[in-house]
Amino acid sequence: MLQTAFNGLVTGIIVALPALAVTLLFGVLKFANFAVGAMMTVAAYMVYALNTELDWPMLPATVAAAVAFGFMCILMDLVTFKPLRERGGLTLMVASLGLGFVLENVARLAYGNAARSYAMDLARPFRFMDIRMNREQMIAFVVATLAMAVMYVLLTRMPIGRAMRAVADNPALAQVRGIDSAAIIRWTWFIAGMLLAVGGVLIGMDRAIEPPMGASYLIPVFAAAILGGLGSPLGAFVGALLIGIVSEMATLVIPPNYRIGIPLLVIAAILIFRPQGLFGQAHIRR
Amino acid sequence: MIEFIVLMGIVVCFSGILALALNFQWGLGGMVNFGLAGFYALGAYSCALLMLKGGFNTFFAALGAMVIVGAVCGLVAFVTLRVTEEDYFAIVTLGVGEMLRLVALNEDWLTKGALGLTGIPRPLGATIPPTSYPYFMLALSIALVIACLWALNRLSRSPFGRVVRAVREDDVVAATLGKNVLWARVRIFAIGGVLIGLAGSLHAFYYQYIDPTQFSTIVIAYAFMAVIAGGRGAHLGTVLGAAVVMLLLEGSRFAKELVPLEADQLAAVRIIIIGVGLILLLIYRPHGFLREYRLQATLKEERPEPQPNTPKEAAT
Amino acid sequence: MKAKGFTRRNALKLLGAAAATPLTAPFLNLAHAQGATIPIGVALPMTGNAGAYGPDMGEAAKRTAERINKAGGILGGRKLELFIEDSESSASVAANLSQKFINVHRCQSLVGYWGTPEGMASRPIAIQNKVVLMVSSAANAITEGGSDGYVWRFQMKATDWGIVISRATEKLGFKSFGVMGLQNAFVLPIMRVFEERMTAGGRKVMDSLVYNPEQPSYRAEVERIFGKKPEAVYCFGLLPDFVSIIREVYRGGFDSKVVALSIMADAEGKFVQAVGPQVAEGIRHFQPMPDVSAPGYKRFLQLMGAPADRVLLFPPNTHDQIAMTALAMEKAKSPMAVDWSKQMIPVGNGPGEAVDDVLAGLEQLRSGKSINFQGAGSICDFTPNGDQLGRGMGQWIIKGGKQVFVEYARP
Amino acid sequence: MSEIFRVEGLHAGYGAGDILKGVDLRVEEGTVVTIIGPNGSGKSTLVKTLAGLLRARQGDILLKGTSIRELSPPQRVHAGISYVPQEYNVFRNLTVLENLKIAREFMSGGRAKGPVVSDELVALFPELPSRFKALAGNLSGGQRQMLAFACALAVKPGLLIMDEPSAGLSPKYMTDIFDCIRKVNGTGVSVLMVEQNAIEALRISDECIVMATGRVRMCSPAASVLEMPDLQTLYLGDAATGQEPWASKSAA
Repeated sequence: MLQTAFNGLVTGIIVALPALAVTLLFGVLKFANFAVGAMMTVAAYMVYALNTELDWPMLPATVAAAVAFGFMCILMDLVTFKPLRERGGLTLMVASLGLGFVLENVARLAYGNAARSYAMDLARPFRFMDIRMNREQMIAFVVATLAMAVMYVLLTRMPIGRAMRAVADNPALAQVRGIDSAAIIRWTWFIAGMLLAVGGVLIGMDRAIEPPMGASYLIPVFAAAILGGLGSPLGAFVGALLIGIVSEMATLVIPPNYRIGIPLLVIAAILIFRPQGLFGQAHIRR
Repeated sequence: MIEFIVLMGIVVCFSGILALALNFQWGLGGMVNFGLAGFYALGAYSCALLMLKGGFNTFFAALGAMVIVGAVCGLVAFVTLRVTEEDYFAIVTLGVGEMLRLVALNEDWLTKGALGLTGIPRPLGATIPPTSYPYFMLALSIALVIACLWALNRLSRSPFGRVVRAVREDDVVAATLGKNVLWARVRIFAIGGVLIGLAGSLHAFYYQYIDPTQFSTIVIAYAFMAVIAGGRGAHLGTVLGAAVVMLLLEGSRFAKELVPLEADQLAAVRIIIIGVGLILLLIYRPHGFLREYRLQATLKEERPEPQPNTPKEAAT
Repeated sequence: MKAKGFTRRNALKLLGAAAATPLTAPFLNLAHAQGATIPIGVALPMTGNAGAYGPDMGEAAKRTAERINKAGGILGGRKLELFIEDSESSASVAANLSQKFINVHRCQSLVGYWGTPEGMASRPIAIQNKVVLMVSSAANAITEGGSDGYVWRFQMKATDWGIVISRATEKLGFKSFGVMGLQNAFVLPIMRVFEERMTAGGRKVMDSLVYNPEQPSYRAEVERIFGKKPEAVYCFGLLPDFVSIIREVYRGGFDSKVVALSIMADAEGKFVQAVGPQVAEGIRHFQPMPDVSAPGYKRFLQLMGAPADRVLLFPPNTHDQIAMTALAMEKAKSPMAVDWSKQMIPVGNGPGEAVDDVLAGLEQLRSGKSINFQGAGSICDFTPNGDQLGRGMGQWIIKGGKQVFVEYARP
Repeated sequence: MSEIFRVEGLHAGYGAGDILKGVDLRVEEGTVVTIIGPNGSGKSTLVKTLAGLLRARQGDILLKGTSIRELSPPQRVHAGISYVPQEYNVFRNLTVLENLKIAREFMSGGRAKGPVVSDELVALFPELPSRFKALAGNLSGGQRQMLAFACALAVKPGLLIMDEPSAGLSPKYMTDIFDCIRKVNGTGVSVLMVEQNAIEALRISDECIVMATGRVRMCSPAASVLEMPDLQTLYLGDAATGQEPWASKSAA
């Protein structure tokens, strides 16, 4: 029982980073980015290339890939989303679907379908009050909590973070307060890209690296972002943990292969009873 | 060779009807349906099961499938749209689509799970000899496509059609005009569902065997590509879009000799082309090859329709 | 029915673009197909969840056909022409391919068809068009319901897998079991037979569940099955899901023995490469396999240029499919399936002189003798409804990252 | 006095038609100029265009003689123009202090020195320090207007443009707002504002501009306009003759 709750926490932690990225992107750019899954896949393969082909240890490989992927996201935004900036959330969403197909299949083109894993030897678990924790899960906890702390400080203490929240709150006013929205959008994509890269690595470590790995996380990630209140980063983190725990605990009751239904039920419930999510502010649509 | 073209013609027809459904839901009604594959599977399985288990003949089975998918779509729209904007709607349809596919995969007692349903009868399958059946089916499919086009065109020109477009332009404005927005959206999505049910039934009749692998996310990619290429909102354009997408895909299968890629890379490249094409068309040809139907004819009585997407305050 | 916005110029531009697509390409080489060559359609999964198995099978078919063509082809010098296509592990794509093979390339023999959905979707098409369909998928339904001799299986029936694995398990002496299966057409019959025989034999199946392909994680499944600490856990599925499950098992510190299928625990070496020898240590796996001692298999290894100890599981099937097509056509003296489909059993089962080289077989048929072809993948004996007899199953255990052969057993 | 701001032949609008059909106006340094006119005369469109939120289609906008037509809104802020929109003029999901911090950090283009909230600002807006931690969205209408005003002054601007600062305010806050404007102007900041409250606004203004149907119809000292007998007719047009009162006077 306790182990299942812990497993839920682990699933939640892995969902947290991409959920954070989705919330950030939705806050500033006002559209649900359906390419997040494929973006994580591409980043995971970049780290795989550095790790196995160039024999970099995991940490430098992940850091380098994260920074590189941040810039790649800025480029992808310029090419795909910037020309559509004025066309409303729906068009952007469909464009992100197209981008998702492209990215997943670029990974498939380069590395084929076989499941692969990083060159790090698996370790037997630590035992702690009859809960089993393995090394990857520990790393995931540390990395995700660290990322959340950095994000919290950035968004509340640093000018860049405040500016991002300002643009999310009221883009026109932000301009008139001297904020260069284009720069803030670049920053948002860069940070979201780094979060997605680390998220992709955590999935790759937890499970295996294969082209559809990112896509299988789409529904839980969106559920977490919505549960937390789209636009509220803290909400996304808590939402992710809740989604993780609820779906793992549910497997004690329902057959495990319907587990994907849980995040869906959560989304439906949230949309009906509390659309702005747990922490989000009701969106004022001008 | 002719027979293969006839068979591909049939596939284009029911892919076209599926694209028409998406076009109606998204292109006209402004509601993005990312669960298309799941609803499509629901249509095909309902039709097959009504025949195999329910004993209905092909006509009533197809009718039943259309009603079922229409009702489910209406229910999803009703539950989800009562509260929120359409961004969340896409996410919910994604989830519902995935759930429907899972049910088809896991409920062996009903759908025989991964083994799929085989021996699905076809309209007049018994009376028409197999060798000339494809020609009959092509004629039937083309007739159905024309019927759908005719019905959708009449619907677009009717008052309900104007409500549909008003809802897409800006549902707040539409609400203020007294149109019951929620009810309009539920009906829009349900009518789209009916078309999906028809396309699903034709799929089942054509392949005579259905299993979960036939309803993967690639179906969604092809449908969106067809709608965007054909020009959102333009019914005939959407069908032509579906034809072009199908020719591109089947054509690329023939192109194996021309393309130096290995087979497994060719499949990946094909989807990359679809993805890139989707984005480029959205940017450079937002109206696809054919303009959305305009009410120029009735200019005299009413002031002309507003531009489809007048740029709101230029914020940059 | 001219819609307002649909100008003629747009229409021509659109149709012009459509016609210019490579659709025109096949017309060029269609002309000479009628006369000289004999077209054979080969549908194999190069992508999708079974994408790992297609490429090698395609290579085997290509080399077999080349070898026959080099030796003068069949039916008085006509060459075999293969059309190898990717079925994308999808039933609808496979069905469209089958239509294309029959209607465009005029094939009378469709081979490959690794996955059950692809085989099931193509079955009605082949029977209606009186064309032979040779599959290498295991689900029983493929050969059920009568096929007028047009559907042949080059693989062991799923239920037979269950029988052989159960009998071997009795020898291994495990007392309590957990069972995990991928939601897949050929897995379920194996699981059912295995569980029936185990409980019949008084052994205890503690828990059994089915999971979906491409799940975000398999933690809950592993926790539920391995958590009950059965002596051994039997896993039936494919490579991607098994890699995730085994990593979860190792990192979870579970110590039940793991038994699986070779398509999961070997997959031409991809499994050990993905999880590493340490994690793969001690995993036992079964798979219908060619009789490695058979001369036909040894000659096939040379044809493929593969090292002697390497065990190729599926490529021998496509080799046998091409070989049987050529031999049956030669015996029936006609490329039309309606004729040579009746020669499948005489050529495969005999009576006649046992032959394990397709070229030798062709020579003897030309000189009027009857043969009993012994293929690379199996002895190629069939039942009237198309099932293949005499297939054996190999058992391996992974030691130090190497596949150590244990025993070969027949149902 | 030298001229700080000039607009020549400005054309702008949303979508197809032009709402501004050739606007010309000047603001002398250190003065307060109020623009009045009936609804739909293009007042709000004008200030949005001056702030850069709307592209100018024709004509030019000059700050201290140099054209700022090509500058983006942030660049215009760094050049010294502060703009207070009529509504949605604060970041509701951020705290009062954060609103001020953003204004300070970004309006100065990084040149801001000294404390976030200068004493001068606290003097002008005594109520704010007590509500620093509160979310701007939770403030009352008047307090929000004050905050918006304070943010616009976080970095001393050359010209302050305001879009109906007194809209929707209780009388107490209305007098406070105009009081503040007068004090701010006292410190050398020129002010250009659009106002419905003509009388209150003109009392503290030097110049009055009357706009109608997208053009400046009249420009004259605020005092003389105040003395005009029937200010309403000026505002709503002469009901009887249907003729605009300024028709007779040629635009200044």
